[in-house]
Amino acid sequence: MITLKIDGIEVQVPEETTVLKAAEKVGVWIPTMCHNDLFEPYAVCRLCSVEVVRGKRSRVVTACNYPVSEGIEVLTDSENIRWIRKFLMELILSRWPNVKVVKEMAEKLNVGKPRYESLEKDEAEDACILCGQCVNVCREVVQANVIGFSYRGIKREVVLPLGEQSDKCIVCGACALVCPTGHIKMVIEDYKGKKPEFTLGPKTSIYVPTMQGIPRVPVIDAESCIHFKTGGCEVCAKVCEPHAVNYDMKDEIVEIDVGQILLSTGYDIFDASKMTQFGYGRLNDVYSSLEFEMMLSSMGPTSGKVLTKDGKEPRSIGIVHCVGSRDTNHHPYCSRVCCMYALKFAHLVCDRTDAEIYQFYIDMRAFGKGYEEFYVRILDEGVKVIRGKVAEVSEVTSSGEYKNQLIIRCEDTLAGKILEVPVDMVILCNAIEPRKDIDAVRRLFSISKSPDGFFLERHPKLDPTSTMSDGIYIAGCAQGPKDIPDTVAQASSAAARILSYISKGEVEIDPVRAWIDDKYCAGCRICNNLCPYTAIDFIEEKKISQINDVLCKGCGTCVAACPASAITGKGFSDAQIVAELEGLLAI
Amino acid sequence: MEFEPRIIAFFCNWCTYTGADLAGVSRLKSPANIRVIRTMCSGRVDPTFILKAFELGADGILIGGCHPGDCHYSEGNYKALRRVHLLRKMLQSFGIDEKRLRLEWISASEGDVYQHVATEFTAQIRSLGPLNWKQRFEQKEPKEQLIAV
Amino acid sequence: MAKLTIEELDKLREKAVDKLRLRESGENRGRVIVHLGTCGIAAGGRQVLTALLDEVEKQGIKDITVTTAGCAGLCSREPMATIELFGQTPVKYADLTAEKIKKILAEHVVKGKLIKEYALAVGSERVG
Amino acid sequence: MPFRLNIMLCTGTGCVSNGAFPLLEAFEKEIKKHELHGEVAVIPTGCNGFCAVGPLVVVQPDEIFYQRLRIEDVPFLVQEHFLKGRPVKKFMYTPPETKEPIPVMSDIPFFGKQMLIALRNRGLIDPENIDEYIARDGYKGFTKAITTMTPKQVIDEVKASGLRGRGGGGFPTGLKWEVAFNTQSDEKFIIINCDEGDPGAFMDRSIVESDPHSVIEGVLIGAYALGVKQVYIYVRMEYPLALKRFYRALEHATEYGLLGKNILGKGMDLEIEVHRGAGAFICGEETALIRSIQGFVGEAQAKYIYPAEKGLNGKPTIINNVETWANIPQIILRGAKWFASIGTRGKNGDGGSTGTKVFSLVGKVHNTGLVEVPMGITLREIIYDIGGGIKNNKKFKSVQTGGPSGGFLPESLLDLPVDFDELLKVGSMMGSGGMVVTDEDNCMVDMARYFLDFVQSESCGKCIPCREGTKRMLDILERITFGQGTEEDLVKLEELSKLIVESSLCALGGTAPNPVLTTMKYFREEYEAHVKNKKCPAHTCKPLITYTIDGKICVEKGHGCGVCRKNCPQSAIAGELKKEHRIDPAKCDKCGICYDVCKFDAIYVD
Repeated sequence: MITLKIDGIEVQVPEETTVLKAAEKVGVWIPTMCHNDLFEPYAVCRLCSVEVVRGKRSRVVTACNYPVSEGIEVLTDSENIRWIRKFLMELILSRWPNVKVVKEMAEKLNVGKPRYESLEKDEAEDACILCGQCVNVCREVVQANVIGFSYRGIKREVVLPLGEQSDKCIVCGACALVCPTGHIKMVIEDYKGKKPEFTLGPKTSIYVPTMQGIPRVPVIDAESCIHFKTGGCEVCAKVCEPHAVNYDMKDEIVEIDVGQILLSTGYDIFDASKMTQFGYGRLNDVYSSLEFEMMLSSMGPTSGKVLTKDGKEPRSIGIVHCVGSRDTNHHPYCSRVCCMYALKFAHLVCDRTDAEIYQFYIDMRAFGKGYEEFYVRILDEGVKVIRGKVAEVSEVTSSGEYKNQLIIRCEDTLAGKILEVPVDMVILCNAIEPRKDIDAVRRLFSISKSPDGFFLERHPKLDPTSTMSDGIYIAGCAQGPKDIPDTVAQASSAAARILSYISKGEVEIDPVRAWIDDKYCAGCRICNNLCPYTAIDFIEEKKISQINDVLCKGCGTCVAACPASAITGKGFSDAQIVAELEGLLAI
Repeated sequence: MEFEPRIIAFFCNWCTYTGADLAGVSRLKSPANIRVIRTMCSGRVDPTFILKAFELGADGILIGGCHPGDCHYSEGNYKALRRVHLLRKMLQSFGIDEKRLRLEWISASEGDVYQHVATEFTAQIRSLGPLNWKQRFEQKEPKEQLIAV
Repeated sequence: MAKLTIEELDKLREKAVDKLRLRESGENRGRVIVHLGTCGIAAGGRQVLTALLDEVEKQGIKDITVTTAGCAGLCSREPMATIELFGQTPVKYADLTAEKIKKILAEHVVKGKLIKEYALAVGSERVG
Repeated sequence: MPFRLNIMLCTGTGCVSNGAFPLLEAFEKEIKKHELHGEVAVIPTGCNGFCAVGPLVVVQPDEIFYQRLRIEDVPFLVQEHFLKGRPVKKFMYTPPETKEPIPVMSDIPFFGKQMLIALRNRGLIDPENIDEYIARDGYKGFTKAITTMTPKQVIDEVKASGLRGRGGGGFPTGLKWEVAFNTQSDEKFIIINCDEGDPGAFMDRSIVESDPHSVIEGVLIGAYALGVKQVYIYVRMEYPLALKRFYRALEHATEYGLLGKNILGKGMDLEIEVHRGAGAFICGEETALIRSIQGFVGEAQAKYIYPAEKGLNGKPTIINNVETWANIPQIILRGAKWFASIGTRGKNGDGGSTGTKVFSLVGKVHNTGLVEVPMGITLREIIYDIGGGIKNNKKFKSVQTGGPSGGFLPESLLDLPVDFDELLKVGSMMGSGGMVVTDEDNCMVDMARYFLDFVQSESCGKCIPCREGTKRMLDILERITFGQGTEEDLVKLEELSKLIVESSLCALGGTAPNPVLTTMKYFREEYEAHVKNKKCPAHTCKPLITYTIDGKICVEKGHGCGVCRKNCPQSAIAGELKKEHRIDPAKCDKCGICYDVCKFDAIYVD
């Protein structure tokens, strides 16, 4: 540790620290304009000049990069230093009078009108003050080494290589971030041939996926993070106090032995582009329910505002129910939740815009607790509901007029008329359908599926949460479309079921097992490779096969196959079945 | 009085038995001639049971299992398939019509499939008439039996 | 030239110094001046000079510089040469030929014995 | 058959630009014509030093000096002197005052007072022939060091010699080596600084051109002392001949086993890599030079930790000027005591400036060229004895030492002994050795403006005081030379200078105001003239001078001859034969042609 005096205050700092950091430690303010902790001090503005007195020799040095040494006396406010600082500030101010950073510093050092007129005066507010932070961050932190200084003397300037946009630039925006005057701006335009499309993805390379996520922890997107490209940056590691950033963590497959499994693998929404008459994916401003939900969310691309694709507020919106549901060509079942969220959409759109709202429904299924009251309230708010399945959404009216709006054609079955409603935006309530990989998951856990494709529960009425296989439970939309209250109820019941087994400590396995009688077993080993659960092993010494009780599931295949009928299936023994036969065929 | 066939059905507990139950719950009409024996898996059905059943007077045997790949014990129904094929070849030598033994894949959700299979199989057996396999044994000397076949 | 060791470097230095010796004036015993005025050259002074230089090199005489000078004025007795050994009065020889100059070199320059019959005059014109 | 005559023809860049190579061919052709090629050898040598009178030849062994030779003089000279042995007076150097030609080189005053250490082989050897260097005790210092001395002893010898950096700063070389020696590191570097950006300075160029091996031997000794394996030499692209000769020297040295692996069988390895400077004056500064070698833009860095401790790639790096390295072999060979006996010594026997310094004497003196003089010699001796006084008998005004970082010294300081510390005391500095002599026709304000303009455009522009400060001073000085200067501007100049000196990042900024400070200190009256009565005493600042014709003289003496009218490019002069002529100030652009052509001195400037 080194001891030194700063303006008379004694301070102890480790070996390599600079005078600036030592001064900060004792709360002495030293002006800086080109200093940035992200990289080596560049020491160009010289504003941090201080007087270092060693013995009788005093010398003016820059605090930002002068390493402390034992017993020196630092004067940060001596008469000479104040003169130097004011004079330097005058030179800077006279060349860049309107830059915010410069004006602020000039006020702090109370420098008024500069006495020295500069021929290179630049009145712009975002003029480049040649502080070099962008060049250093690009070279030392991002290590892409794209921008640099060129020309000497008063003509010094920050330039791109050969003056053009270089493909070495990875558009990380670090230079724009550190630039104190805002001279470097991030321009989103057709860069590298990519059009900035309406991305729902994350904005920065390190982001928190959702605010409600558990655990609410940021995650690094390896494709866009600079560190994985140039090995440099590591700014997030530098600023994270608990040093929680670890770049070499990899995705890893973890195997956990569990007793019971709850499958709540969720659902997919129906791809509305299959029903071409609605124009999803073809016409602008035809959104699926999930996309509209994203638009309504404050973290979404439009941060909550309801906007058409060209950024204007829609004057009228059409909400189409049962897209893909209650439809023999697609999904015969009712997706159950669409009516209610359609009404929610209508309510939110009423709040945020003063657009006309039309709902096209077959039956308004407001079945839940308080749902009907909500429906009545929506009608009071002036939402127009039309009972009729929408036939087509197009840009041209049947009479051939082109109104730069979407035309919804449907039959109002109550009024018995064909309607053509012009709207600015159409929201489709897509059906809920089983996930694409449901068959693979099903085979993995050897459970079966119900006719509509969702997981099959053990019993539709009496036991909707467990499945045929012991220890495998299902909850949520994986078992069938349902809304949040039902899902929560089902999930809690599954959880309660699981906990009951866990609290008991051991699991009763049903007595149905196979058992080999040593006397009759001839050691023919036919049953050994028959068992799907490899529960039968061959004992070399005794030359007989034996069944491992725990592994055996009691299917009885081996019982039937044993030529010596040495294997008896407890609960389903040959004698019992023959007795059943005799009973059945007695009369 | 008209011939009422007696049909024994071995239904696997996880799929066909539950399917049949679903048919009942969904009030699907199906003939009562089917007398069901529940086994943990269609693989459990031993060919001797089938012959025993015929001997005890059954006119038709129906085995119901899960669809291939759905079996709770993953391979049970494949074993049943193999045994039924071999058994069919033997039935001919016993003088029993092959059509009297039938293997069907009925999953837990196929209540209607169960109803269809049951009605169709019963009609088929009724057309075949009673087997009375055991009485045939008693009328003939053992030696003649062999010659007759 | 293969890589040198220190000894070889020193040997090479002696050889090179000898080659450059002529460059520095001074620290040698005397001078042989062959007079090559226009008439001297016509009378065959050149051959005398080349002969003299070959002889000097053959005998490896290191401390004598051979130079030329202008016409000594006695055109009839050309080619002529002057032997100036420091500390002795210069001697002029006349009607020289290649052999004569070799003998003069051997006798007068090396042994210091003047050859009377070839000598024209002793001492230099600039007297006083 | 040894050559009886060696024609040492100077092929330094100065003489080469005057046509030395065609002259060389002419000599060879002529000698062959007279079949003298067996007896007479023509040796192209490095810079002889006397650039004013190039192209020049020294005929050895009699050391006859011929100057300003032209191709057409060659046949006569070969026949007259080489063949017939009669030196030709016509081509000899004749000093201006005595009109008597001086045949022998060492008698010429220009060479008289010089003492050659760094330039000991100039004009005596063919720089591209290693054997000739070895013949003149080449590499003897190195063999002495590597066989008889330990690295520590070598460093102590250099310290005892009192040698100080010849690059300009004058930092004691021995001390610098000791710091590097004591810093532990797995790898150390040596850099030879041959950037020499000062305008008018060409010492390093001539050293590398005349005697590249002396630099290589110096670096070998340094590398042995400091355990260095890799040396970089940083040469300006503007020195092609020096580069060619240095590459040739490297080849020969490697061939002889004096470079590369296992040097002289002593297990020492050394590689020398040549880096060509891209012509930035800032790259002469140590830290900027290191940045340039590392591939970055040449920008100075803070020197709070000396390169000797942490320089190139963070490793200890010794950077010394070419001339410093050229002195090392002699110091080792002839001992520190001999070297310390030359030059000046401090009060208590140490310090001061020892050895000799090479100056490039340029400007308004007769004998411009390269002079190597012992430290402590006075400015007057250099300018008058060696330099031959001021040309066309104008009056001496000032001498500038240290290039753009140095200062202008007036006549009153002519007896100042030339030495690092003395020059610093009077506000100038030794610098790399540029010495520019100005006479009464040079305007000091304009000279200060010129050097400030040079420094402003050569400043790396990194830090505020140097980039902005020097530009503001330049603007002020330009205003003054245009006659718009005010009294207050002089105060501003002083203030700006103080700021730049104290807060600049590197030595360039730190010394940039010296030319202005010294001219204002010693030639205040010129500034007053420019500012108060808007006049330029030296008649160089064009906006401040006017040319007028004295009507009486023009008519009486010149009879209105009209010569000036005919020659005036701007046709600003009106008048007829026998009539008085007048200059129209509006049209006149003060080129001064009329002043020169008028035979009757009828035109005067004020």
